[in-house]
Amino acid sequence: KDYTVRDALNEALAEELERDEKVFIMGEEVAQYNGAYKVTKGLLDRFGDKRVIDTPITEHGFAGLGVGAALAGLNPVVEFMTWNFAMQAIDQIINSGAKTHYMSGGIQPCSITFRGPNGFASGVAAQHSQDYSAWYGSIPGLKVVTPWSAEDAKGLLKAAIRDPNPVMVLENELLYGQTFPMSEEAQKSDFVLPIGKAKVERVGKDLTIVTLSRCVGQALTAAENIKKKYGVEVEVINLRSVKPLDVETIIKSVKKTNHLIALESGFPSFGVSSEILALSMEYMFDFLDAPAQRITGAEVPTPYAIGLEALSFPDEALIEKKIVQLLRL
Amino acid sequence: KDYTVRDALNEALAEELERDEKVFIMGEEVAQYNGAYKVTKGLLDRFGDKRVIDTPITEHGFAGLGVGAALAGLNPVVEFMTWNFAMQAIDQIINSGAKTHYMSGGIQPCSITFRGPNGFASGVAAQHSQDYSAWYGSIPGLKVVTPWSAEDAKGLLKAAIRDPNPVMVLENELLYGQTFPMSEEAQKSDFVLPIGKAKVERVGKDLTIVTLSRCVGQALTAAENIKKKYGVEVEVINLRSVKPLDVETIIKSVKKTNHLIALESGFPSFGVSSEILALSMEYMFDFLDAPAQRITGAEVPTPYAIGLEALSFPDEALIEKKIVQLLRL
Amino acid sequence: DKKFTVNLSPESFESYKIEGPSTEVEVSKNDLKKMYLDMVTIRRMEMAADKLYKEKKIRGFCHLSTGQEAVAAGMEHALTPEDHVITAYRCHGFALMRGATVKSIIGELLGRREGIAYGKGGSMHMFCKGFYGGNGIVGAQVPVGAGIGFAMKYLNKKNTTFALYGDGASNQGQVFEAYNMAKLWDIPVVFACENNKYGMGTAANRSSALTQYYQRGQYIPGLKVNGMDVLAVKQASAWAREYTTSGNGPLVMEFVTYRYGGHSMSDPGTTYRTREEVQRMRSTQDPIQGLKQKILEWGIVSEEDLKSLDKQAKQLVDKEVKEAEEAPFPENTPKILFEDIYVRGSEPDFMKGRTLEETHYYRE
Amino acid sequence: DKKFTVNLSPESFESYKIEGPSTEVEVSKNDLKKMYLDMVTIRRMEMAADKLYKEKKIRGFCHLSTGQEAVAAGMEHALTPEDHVITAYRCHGFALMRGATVKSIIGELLGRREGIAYGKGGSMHMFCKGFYGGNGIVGAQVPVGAGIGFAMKYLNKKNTTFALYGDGASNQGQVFEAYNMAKLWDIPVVFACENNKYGMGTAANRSSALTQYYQRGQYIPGLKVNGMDVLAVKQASAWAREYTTSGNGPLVMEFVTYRYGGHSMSDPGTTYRTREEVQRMRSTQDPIQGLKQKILEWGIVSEEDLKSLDKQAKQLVDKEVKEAEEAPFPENTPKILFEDIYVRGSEPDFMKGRTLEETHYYRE
Ligand SMILES: Cc1ncc(C[n+]2csc(CCOP(=O)(O)OP(=O)(O)O)c2C)c(N)n1
Ligand SMILES: Cc1ncc(C[n+]2csc(CCOP(=O)(O)OP(=O)(O)O)c2C)c(N)n1
Ligand SMILES: [Mg+2]
Ligand SMILES: [Mg+2]
Repeated sequence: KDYTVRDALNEALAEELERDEKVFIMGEEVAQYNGAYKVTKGLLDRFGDKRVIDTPITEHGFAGLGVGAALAGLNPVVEFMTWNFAMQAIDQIINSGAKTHYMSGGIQPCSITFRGPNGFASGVAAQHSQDYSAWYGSIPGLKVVTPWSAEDAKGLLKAAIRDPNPVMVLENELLYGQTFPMSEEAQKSDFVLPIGKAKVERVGKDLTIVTLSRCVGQALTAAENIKKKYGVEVEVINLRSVKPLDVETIIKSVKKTNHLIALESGFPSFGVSSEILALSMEYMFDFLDAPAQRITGAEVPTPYAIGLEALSFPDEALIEKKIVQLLRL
Repeated sequence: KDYTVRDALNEALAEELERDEKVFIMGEEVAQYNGAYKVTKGLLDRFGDKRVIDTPITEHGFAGLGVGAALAGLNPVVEFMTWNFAMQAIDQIINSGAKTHYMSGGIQPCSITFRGPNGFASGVAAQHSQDYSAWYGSIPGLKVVTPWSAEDAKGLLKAAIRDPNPVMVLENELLYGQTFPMSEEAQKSDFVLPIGKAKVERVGKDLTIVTLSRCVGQALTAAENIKKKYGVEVEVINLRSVKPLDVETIIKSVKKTNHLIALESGFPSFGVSSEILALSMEYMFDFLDAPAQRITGAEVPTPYAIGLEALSFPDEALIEKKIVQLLRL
Repeated sequence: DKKFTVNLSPESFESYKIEGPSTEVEVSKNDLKKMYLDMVTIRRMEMAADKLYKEKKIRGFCHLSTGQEAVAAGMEHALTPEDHVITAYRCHGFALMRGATVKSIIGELLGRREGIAYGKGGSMHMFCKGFYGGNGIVGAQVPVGAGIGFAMKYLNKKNTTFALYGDGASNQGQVFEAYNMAKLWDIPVVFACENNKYGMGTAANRSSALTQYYQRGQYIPGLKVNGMDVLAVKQASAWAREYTTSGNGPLVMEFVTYRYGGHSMSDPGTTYRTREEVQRMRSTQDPIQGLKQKILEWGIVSEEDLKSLDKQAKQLVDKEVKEAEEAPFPENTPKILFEDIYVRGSEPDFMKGRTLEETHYYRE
Repeated sequence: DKKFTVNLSPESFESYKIEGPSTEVEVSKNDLKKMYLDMVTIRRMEMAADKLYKEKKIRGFCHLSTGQEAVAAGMEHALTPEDHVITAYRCHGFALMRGATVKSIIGELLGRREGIAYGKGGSMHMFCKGFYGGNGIVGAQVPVGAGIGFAMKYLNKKNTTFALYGDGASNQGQVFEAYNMAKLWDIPVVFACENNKYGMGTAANRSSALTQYYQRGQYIPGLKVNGMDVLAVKQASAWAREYTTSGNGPLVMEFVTYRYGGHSMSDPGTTYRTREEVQRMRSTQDPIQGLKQKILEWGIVSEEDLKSLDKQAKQLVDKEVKEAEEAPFPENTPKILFEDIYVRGSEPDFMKGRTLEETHYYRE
């Protein structure tokens, strides 16, 4: 059966609301409006306004309120309309959410999920396009997942909600409407994915692309095209989780392919790809046939004009070009 | 003549307040209290309460107010008591400060300086010890400087204030009281350092340490010790600026030494060292004799207890150990 | 062009901790005609944007102010070019009033090089003299606006700043932080809430524990204004300008208005309110119809004259939209892409591209 | 232990949009003795911390509550163990009242393994049943406290939450965001401002445009309380508990109090206020002396009895401080360092150390 990512997220939320009374969802427009991007569609009708709560536009406050509810034993799912707006709330997420368990010496857990669309969207310009994967990924105490497919979305969101720690679910708006096959197993209500394990989406022997979120699909397309054009097999690793980061799976792959590209759409400096390349330096220096490369968003506040926007983010052609260059095809 | 970093910063502020009517300083306790860490000592008395302004404890609001004043043509210097508290203000810094010039198509500049102590301090635990170098360093539209010595402090802060863009000055509390020689030239009121140029603090031929802020001093000590023990010459590069990052100086050094350690006290993942190692992969793969290594803070919310805290941040012994290991001494 | 006095409805204002403006407004024939023309032009322009969006020529978000024209238009009639305005993303009308051309605004929506922000900002980000955007983060423009006001005081300039925000935005913490500093430091700023009854799909009373937005400064005087009456807006804004530039510190204003369309173009705007409600507002409160009626009632000009203003607005908008549509896109080059991240001449040596090869050097 | 009624000074309370509590308080001899003992113990403990800090045994920040003891003590006498308290970094007294031992608190300040947070939190971060810290970011605990209250309502528990914050913190935007949500959703939470007249070196009137902190909820009823009178605090807190747990939604309270010492140990506390002011507060308003006088005046127990309570407190504190000083530091091992970043059993495979070699694997 095929699911959109939106439906997968919706099903995950519904199942977890069903499973545990302590789970509730709050955020701007999540209830009566059915979600700015309709991820929470139908949940108010089904679970009522005690469990599905519209908030005022006060990210800082409701993130803090969510943390408080979690400290008191509830299991909140806090939606940010986009992660851009969570910059207003980041102090609560990190200083109250991520650090409290440690600062309390382990006596005060904080089981909370923050979720919403992250990074590149379309035509929404500089203030609405930022990618926060690396920022949150740097913080001990947090877990950070980045679903690509419908299965990812369902399995990781459910895992996030059940995890007893603060978990960030970084979704992508452009994926919401994309359709993916959903296995029998994944359609069940007990389906969860382990947080911290990457998935090899495409097996290959010539080059490894490590990527996440929407870029996974771009990498797969590029890999197919390259195969057609050059007969070369690219292995594509979907990180699924930025924290913890599954370095083992990457090492295993690069040992085989001896070539590595890190692909993401965030800013290039101090980003996800920086870390992947740093790991490749530390762990893979001896079995890389050529320097690992990165493909990222350009270092520019996202412009509005369509052509400039296109120059700001990776696309299939650019990925292919990089593969060709790296493998000297 | 010797200066503490505190005095150097104070002199820089005084000189810039003197030079340009449009410069003013605002922040918590900067005026009557003379600064939580006394960096602004005497400025209220000398320049009056129009130019040196105590704010309420509302980082989000006064960062925004500072940005507005900058948009209207003033040249604010906004002190955060520590950068930890700037998480409350980070949306204004980035979405209003860093992005406006670009979003306006270049017609609306924002000349503002944000400054304060960043990163590791002593015994202040998880909420007061975070290092934000990599976060701000990732944002196009910002410049980010990280002074170590008194000359750095004076020259970079003055450069920041004069720069027509938003500049973050990431100081370090433990350096405030440290004394450094100050050249004749640096004592003058026209002394500025270029933003984006690293400084080779110690010349060496066997290994390059790229580092910043307080770790520069640790690296220099370790280098001297290693020299004494093994006769090996370590080159120490003080980044001075995280954005722009002076990759050229690093390349030049590593071409000579063929060994690289990136040293910082921030969190290890997606950090400054990740980027340095990524750059080494991209630019220095062929002339590294061994994989570049990183030394960072440990991936842990800073604990309070002294012994655990010590395990959380780099020290001279650890740096020496790494050098020995990397050079197989 | 003689000035004369007209009387506003006594319900035009409600004040808090202060005596509000008089309901006697001084206007001239030309004033009234200009107000009418301004509102009609804004509406025409927004309708053009609506059409272009539906033709998929405008991307992303597009927040129209149809129904709210009296606020932008009336305010401008009270301000000088040296005063300042800052607003959220629902900014097209304000940009126009502040002096931007229809072409530059529509050009921006179309992502053209001749757009007001050279195609880089889009619908939510427009800047021109005395106008500081177009800001996309709800509430953020409020302390920024207080900062502009702060600068005026610092520079000893007798200019005010209107910082606009919505009923939804009014709950943002930073709004209260700005109130507090503005009051402590007597900043000449008008905190102006456009209460259009909804923030996206959330009715005011579901987002705000107190929906008397003009009172929410608590220790700051406030004034509620019928935001569907351009004359009331003008009168109140002139009064607010005078009040804030006379060393009295800040003022909180509430313009009660209504958004006819959805929140952004993707919102039909009918799931959280009834069609009847929208219809009722349109037929009983419309700011353009309202002014028209008065002009005719007072016998200022004839219906014909107004029709010719309608036509003038239509022609202007049509022409400029056409020009905007014909204007070129920015060149898709790294040079243009990386231009203006920093002030020219102060750029780093290079910015990173998507790949190492795409690294952009500013100086060859 | 018979209950009897005593009368508070009529100036004990000032209320806003509500009728406040009665000035007639029911207490018993044991109540009064316990209140006295509680306050004396808090003060003794803070004095011990002061001494240890000066001996350089306590590191970093150390914010003492000397002078403010009546707030923590009086409040606890109105709460049940199932109620909740959250506060900022000036938290030692509250932690003690909520059930922590002197040893565990001082042990934490000394960074010992037997500290209340196992040496990981330090002076600003302490947690125990019904007590949520000790939070270091000014204002952050306020929405968090509202969230705890939210949970009580969600779980249909009749418990309140006191969210404490300072006069300086009261200006934080997130406080107003919390007010708004608490009112909209009728959350049983007491927003309790400890107005000790200064936030670091900034006098209340320089940080707050309105220094009537109990009114700053605007649309939320408020109550000002003499925070130097432990009986007034108790009475007001009991009333606030009742009010908020009866479905009335939130309440804003202001405890007017005074901090004798500097902001943190490094602040002498005399540059922004006169020594005379501190002296005057100490000699005329001291909460411990105040209660003592009343107890003697009312003839509840003798001066001797109180002296023996003093001694009891001193002995307890001395003994527990000594134990704390003798308690071991945490082992300086990676195991202890990396323990409790995540809930046990849910950790990642490893966390990074300072170097690759120091990578810590949770499961071998
Ligand atoms: C901080 C933040 N949160 C959420 C959003 C998404 N958002 C954009 S507009 C809007 C509604 C704002 O309503 P209101 O302030 O009443 O202004 P109006 O749209 O009615 O003009 C929301 C929630 C945002 N842009 N910024
Ligand atoms: C967001 C933030 N900004 C600044 C600080 C530094 N700081 C710590 S306490 C304090 C003063 C707070 O005063 P108040 O709220 O009155 O509490 P009191 O210390 O008087 O108990 C400041 C500025 C901080 N911890 N967090
Ligand atoms: Mg609105
Ligand atoms: Mg205080």
